[in-house]
Amino acid sequence: MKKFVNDPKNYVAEMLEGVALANPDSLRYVPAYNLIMRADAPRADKVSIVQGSGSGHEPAHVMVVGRGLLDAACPGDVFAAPPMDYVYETAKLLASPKGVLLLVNNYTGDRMAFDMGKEMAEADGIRAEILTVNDDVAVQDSTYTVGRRGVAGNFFVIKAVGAAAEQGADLDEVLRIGRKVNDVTRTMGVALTACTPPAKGSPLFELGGDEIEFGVGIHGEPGRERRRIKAADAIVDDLLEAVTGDLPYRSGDRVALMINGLGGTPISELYILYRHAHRQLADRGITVGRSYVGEYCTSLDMAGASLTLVRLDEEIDHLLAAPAEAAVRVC
Amino acid sequence: MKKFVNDPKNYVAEMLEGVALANPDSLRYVPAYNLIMRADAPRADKVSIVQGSGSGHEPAHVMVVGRGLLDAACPGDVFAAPPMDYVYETAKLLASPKGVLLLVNNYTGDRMAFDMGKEMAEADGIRAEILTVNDDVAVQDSTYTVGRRGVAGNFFVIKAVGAAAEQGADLDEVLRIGRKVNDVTRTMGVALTACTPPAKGSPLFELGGDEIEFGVGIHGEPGRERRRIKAADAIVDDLLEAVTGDLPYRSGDRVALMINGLGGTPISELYILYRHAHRQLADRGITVGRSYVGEYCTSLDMAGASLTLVRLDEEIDHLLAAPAEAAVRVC
Amino acid sequence: MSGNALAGAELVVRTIAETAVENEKYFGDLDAVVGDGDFGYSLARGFEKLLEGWDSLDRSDAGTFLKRSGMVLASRVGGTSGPLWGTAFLRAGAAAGSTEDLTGEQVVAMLRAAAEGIKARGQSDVGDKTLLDALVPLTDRLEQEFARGAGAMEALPAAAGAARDAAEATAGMVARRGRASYTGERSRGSVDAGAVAVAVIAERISESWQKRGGTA
Amino acid sequence: MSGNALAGAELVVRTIAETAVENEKYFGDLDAVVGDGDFGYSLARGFEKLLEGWDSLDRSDAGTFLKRSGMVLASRVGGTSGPLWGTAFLRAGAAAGSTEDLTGEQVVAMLRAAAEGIKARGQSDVGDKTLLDALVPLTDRLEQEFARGAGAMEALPAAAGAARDAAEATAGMVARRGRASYTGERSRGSVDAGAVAVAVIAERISESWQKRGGTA
Ligand SMILES: Nc1ncnc2c1ncn2[C@@H]1O[C@H](COP(=O)(O)OP(=O)(O)O)[C@@H](O)[C@H]1O
Ligand SMILES: Nc1ncnc2c1ncn2[C@@H]1O[C@H](COP(=O)(O)OP(=O)(O)O)[C@@H](O)[C@H]1O
Ligand SMILES: [Mg+2]
Ligand SMILES: [Mg+2]
Ligand SMILES: [Mg+2]
Ligand SMILES: [Mg+2]
Repeated sequence: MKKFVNDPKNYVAEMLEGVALANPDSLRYVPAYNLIMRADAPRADKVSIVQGSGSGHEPAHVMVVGRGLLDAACPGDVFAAPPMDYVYETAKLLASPKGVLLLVNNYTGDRMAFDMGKEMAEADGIRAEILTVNDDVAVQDSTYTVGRRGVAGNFFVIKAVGAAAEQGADLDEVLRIGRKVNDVTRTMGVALTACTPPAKGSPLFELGGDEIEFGVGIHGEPGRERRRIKAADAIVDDLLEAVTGDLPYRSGDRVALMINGLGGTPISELYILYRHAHRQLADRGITVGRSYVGEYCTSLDMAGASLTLVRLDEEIDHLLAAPAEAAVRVC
Repeated sequence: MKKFVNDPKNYVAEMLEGVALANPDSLRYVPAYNLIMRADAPRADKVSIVQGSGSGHEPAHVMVVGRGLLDAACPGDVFAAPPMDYVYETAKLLASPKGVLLLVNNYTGDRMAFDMGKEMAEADGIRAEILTVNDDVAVQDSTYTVGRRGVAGNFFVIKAVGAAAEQGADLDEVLRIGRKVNDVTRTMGVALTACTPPAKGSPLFELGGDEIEFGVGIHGEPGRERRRIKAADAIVDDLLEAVTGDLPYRSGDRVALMINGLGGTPISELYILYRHAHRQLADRGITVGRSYVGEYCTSLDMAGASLTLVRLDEEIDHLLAAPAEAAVRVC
Repeated sequence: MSGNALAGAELVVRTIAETAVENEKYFGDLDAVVGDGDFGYSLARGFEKLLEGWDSLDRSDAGTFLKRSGMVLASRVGGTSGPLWGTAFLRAGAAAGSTEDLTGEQVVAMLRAAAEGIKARGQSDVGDKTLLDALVPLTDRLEQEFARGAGAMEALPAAAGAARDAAEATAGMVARRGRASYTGERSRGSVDAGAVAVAVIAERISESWQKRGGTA
Repeated sequence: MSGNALAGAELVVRTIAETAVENEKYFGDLDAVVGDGDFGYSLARGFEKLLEGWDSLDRSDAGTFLKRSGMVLASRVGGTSGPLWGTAFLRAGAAAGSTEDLTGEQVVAMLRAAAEGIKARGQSDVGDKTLLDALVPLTDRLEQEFARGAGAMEALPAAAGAARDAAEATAGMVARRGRASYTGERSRGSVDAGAVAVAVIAERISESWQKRGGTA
């Protein structure tokens, strides 16, 4: 396995230690619960914003803890939801009189852990609400299945609720905003290579030299279908088709456009994708009001990218523009 | 080739268009010279800071143009120095009464292009100075060869001279600061995989499943020697050995520590490297005063990392801490 | 099935734990085909945790022992498997109650309770291509065997065989739960990792039971 | 070498340009062994640029034509090769001056000037494992051939052969200039891309000259 790794079992713990050592003033690390939290959290005058999810998606979510973003993140192992205990203990540590918002990407494991953790926290008298993010248009037929996944678009929910909480909004208001942003956010992803979970030590699947996986999530699982590789512009056309067809986004809309790298794709390529997406949207009368190019939610070392659109209105625009700070730059 | 690319010949131009489209207010793009410049440059009260170099190192340098950093970057093709004309035209466009500082990573092609470009600019009455960056300790025996390469450590030179220029320092002073920072900056890199230049379409070299290249530069060329892969901590030990042995850095020193990703390595792994480096330095009595973890200077999609140390004093610390803004976050 | 209920529960839980730890790579590889490959890792780490605290688990009776085991899995193990397997153990323990000896019917009732727990927690059912598609056929067969008067020594291998057949048959199904469900039609053609794990575990329990030399 | 100097210069430059464009991949692969693989791309794009403006190049005389070509390469082509090859063309053009007919000695003087330009610009010399290690032996042989009275038809293939042998011999050298120099001892064992390019070009020029049917 070609990775910088010691014992794969310590992958997450060692990464978190690194994050803590690099940010000694702003962050606090609680090893027992894989917990990275703001040094100044919880604050009595602010709803605490918490997110779990598996590891392997960095910077999501442990490196997005900071002013105007998350108050804490408690990741599980690579691609595995955190144990219920982590959620419960995190909720206790972050308990604010204004309440705790638990952000959950829509996966079975994460939902179970957060549902149970929330119940236990509530039994302790902590006020908590769950907000489920599900922006992935690759998952269809959602009545039969577990519904859409939460993928890179969760960044916009985090950013908006983080800003609202920082401005003093109460729990109901923060929840309203989070749902509103989730409702106008859509993502579609494509992988050029499989990723290698450190504990597995080999790629999750094999792709031929000219094959790509279209409609992938962020856990290295194969996508909706396998296709032949195409020119970058043609891939963008396919992603845009899937995304714009879904909400839909219309001529006259103003949007935030995110090109998210899945981990192994250099930023030069992301800007090549961005270029065509921006122009194609302009051709449809859709204005890109805010641009996000870089890594927001990854699948370890997977080469690939996802495209996210958020339909902006004045309220969302204002929240996305609010100041924010984290271990890595995300805005 | 598994890349998001259209015609490889347009790789650089399309990336630059993307950068310009994503930053319409702060940046200006001049296609004829591959030029990305600050929209408000040149300013009469400020030395202009300019850097060239090949493409394929993004975010270096076109995404590091902005307040407190570069005023302009004019990259060449992938891994190829920019033509002399680009340098000359860039110097003309950025000509400030306070002068132009041309930052050059120490490579033959870049030095030739900047030497000639500077001569031509001077013939037009433009005041310009060249500052050569050469932080790579992998290159030995420098009397016989072309000397040390400029690699990821160039970020610290950019940051320091950018801050000094922003604060109104004159050209001599900016040059003094740049040389001073370069003198206390050392870098060593290691590659886990080769990279694939888009025009070549296949990896530059083949590495076995358990092989790494130790002492690599940033152009995808093989390194000082091929070694067997080791645990992350052991690789950090080797990098630290090469870097600390060179300046040397001593007990009691305060340093900036950078773990730079080469393009294909996820940030989780970079933090695993950071953790051990930080601790090892502490064991030697060296305090990490400033931390930098992420991609600063890459080799396309190469998996790998470099470790940079900068010996801090009050002046350098202050300049590194100064505010800065660019298309991607670097501070 | 006769003999001391607690000893039986201990043997079964220990066998499950050891099987999970030993098959980490195999189960993970099965999950990698259309899932995310973490099943083996999650299960192995989870049961390792259980084994770490093995000696201090409350052994008041078989039911309590199973419930404590379930608590460790449900609360301290991540992924989808922690809560699902934990819930299964909790429910089985509750069904066992404080009985000292377990009848065949009680064992079947415990397995039914475990399956119902998984269904509730996972919002899933037979036919969704999950471990339920091995666990439920296994339970059905065990019930039949006991009903026709077979003892454990005979019933267990038969039930393990049913689980194995059912696990193999998941290859023909389309996943509607778990990470594999996102690949839709493409999940057809490969077996479900959880179902195979149930079959392997059933086989191991059956063997252990023979070795232990249960009184039929 | 006789005939019209400008026509000769045009043929030579055009042949170099075509050779560079046609061998983009080959030259790039050679540079990838211990260098950064961009040599073929840089050279091809550079000479494409030259060919784009081909018809509008100043053709007052051979010297001017070569100098203009060199200007395009030196100023508008990136990498190490743009300035080096541009300087070579500039110096060769300066050495040619406004002569109408070129003698063998003049051609040799032009090549010497080109090599000296590369040495000055690249701070390099024979023995550093660069294109100089093919260009200088080529020039030496050409000088010998002309000195013993050979005509171009005979001298050119001989010089091309010398360049080829010299280029192959670079495999035994350690690079001290160019990107390959960073690998130190490891650069031994593979030929220098620039030197091979000189050999290939020399062979092509020799062929073109035969085809054109120069008057010996
Ligand atoms: N909702 C569910 N209900 C029942 N079993 C499930 C469910 N989701 C997954 N499983 C079972 O768990 C196995 C995968 O477990 P694991 O890899 O830990 O979860 P995930 O799918 O979240 O990665 C599947 O093979 C399946 O048997
Ligand atoms: N300083 C130099 N002097 C003379 N020739 C050089 C020099 N540096 C490189 N070369 C020649 O140029 C070739 C490589 O060109 P190119 O790939 O464009 O440059 P780079 O080495 O900067 O990537 C080498 O094979 C060598 O023949
Ligand atoms: Mg999982
Ligand atoms: Mg080069
Ligand atoms: Mg799984
Ligand atoms: Mg080269």
